[in-house]
Amino acid sequence: MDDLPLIFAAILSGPIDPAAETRLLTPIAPALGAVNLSGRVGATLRFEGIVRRNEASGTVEASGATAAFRPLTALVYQSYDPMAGRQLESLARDIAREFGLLALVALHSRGRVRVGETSFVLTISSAHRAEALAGMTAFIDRLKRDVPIWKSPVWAE
Amino acid sequence: MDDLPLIFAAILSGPIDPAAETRLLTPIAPALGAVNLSGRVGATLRFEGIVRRNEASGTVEASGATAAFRPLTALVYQSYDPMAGRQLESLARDIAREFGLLALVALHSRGRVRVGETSFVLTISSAHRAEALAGMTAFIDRLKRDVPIWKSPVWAE
Amino acid sequence: MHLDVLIFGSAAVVAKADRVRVRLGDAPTLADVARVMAEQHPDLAFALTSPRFAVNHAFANMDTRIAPTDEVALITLVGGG
Amino acid sequence: MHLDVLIFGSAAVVAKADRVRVRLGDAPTLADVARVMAEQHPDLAFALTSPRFAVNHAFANMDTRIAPTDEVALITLVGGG
Repeated sequence: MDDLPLIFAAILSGPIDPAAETRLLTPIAPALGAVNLSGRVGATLRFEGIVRRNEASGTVEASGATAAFRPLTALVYQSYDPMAGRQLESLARDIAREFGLLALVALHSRGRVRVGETSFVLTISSAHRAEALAGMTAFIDRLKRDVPIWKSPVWAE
Repeated sequence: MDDLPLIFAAILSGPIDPAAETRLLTPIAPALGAVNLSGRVGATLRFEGIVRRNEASGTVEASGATAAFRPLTALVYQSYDPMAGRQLESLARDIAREFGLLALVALHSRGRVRVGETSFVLTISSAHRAEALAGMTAFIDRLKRDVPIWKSPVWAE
Repeated sequence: MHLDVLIFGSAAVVAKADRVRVRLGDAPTLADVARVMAEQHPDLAFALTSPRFAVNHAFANMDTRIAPTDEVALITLVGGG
Repeated sequence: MHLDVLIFGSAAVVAKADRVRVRLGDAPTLADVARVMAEQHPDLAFALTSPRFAVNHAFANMDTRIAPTDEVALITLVGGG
């Protein structure tokens, strides 16, 4: 095993469910398994972002104003492709290098994701928990700043 | 669904693998699924602590001195039962209340856990990522202070 | 020259479109694009006070010069995650 | 009275045992237990300078009074996770 961190980043259509994730990650599953069994990994961390019924921050009405709390049924994510995928991968490499991570996998949805479904998954493997937690926080902060993905609400009737 | 957070904490013999986890969590799986599909959860976070080959911090030699870096094949966790389980559950309740979490599940091994195997799993569900990350950090800090579990190394030949 | 600038998020909602056309002088910089775009599309001025642009799918500085064949996108506040 | 104090971790490694017997006066507090234990088992003094005890499986203050039937454990530095 070499010393490069294992990186994978992708934007996929629809929610991130186990079937979609398996399909996407099958090609890297052996490499990821090798990292996690190498004896070097002491911590794995997995974050899932899920659409909430009262999700409202960052969404916009036709007026341009931020929506008040109002139940929704789904969010629609618009991804500026291929820039969004490139930014996601570049962010993954930057964070893995800065925090000394051993593996980082980032998946983000485009299109419609209903309440209770997952739109974002980030998994990190590292020697200790500290760098996994710090890297995860930094990744999500920069994702929300630098990856060209926008969401719009689908309101409940 | 009521407003009490869903809490589960247990200490089990041997490594935490998917089969052991499924067996332990089957009774609460419907309730956990209900929380995660309630529309209130925006973030789930899962931490796994894995035994590293160069794990050495916190282990002790017969001299009482901390071991230098020296490869090991396993850690043996000694749990002071039933205090350890009670402390783990009490910690889970405290953290869930302090950080406003919706669900928290904590599992810890007792006995032998080999390099590459998992000795600790913590999963948190919350409305936003901030409280999940803060609650996770606080939980692990207090686990390492207040839950009577000790580890000893099994050195490689 | 004419340039179609891609817009997203709140800018697209306000303009009810996924791009707007801007009439520019020759060899404009991104700073020129932002200034002229705010003049010609005043409803988008809110998104152009401190804008970020991507040129050909990469973030670009405001002094970047634009050719008519470049793909230019206004990257308003994003909301992934 | 006599009390068997459970020990773990580095204390158990040093003592090569999972408990040590302490001879105490009547109705001792945990502070008494710690002081007498360090006198009678000087190899464990390192773990008794700022000790934490559990009584009947719960952390207890040093002024807690101990009965012969209580289960007392010296909770040295733990290492879970």
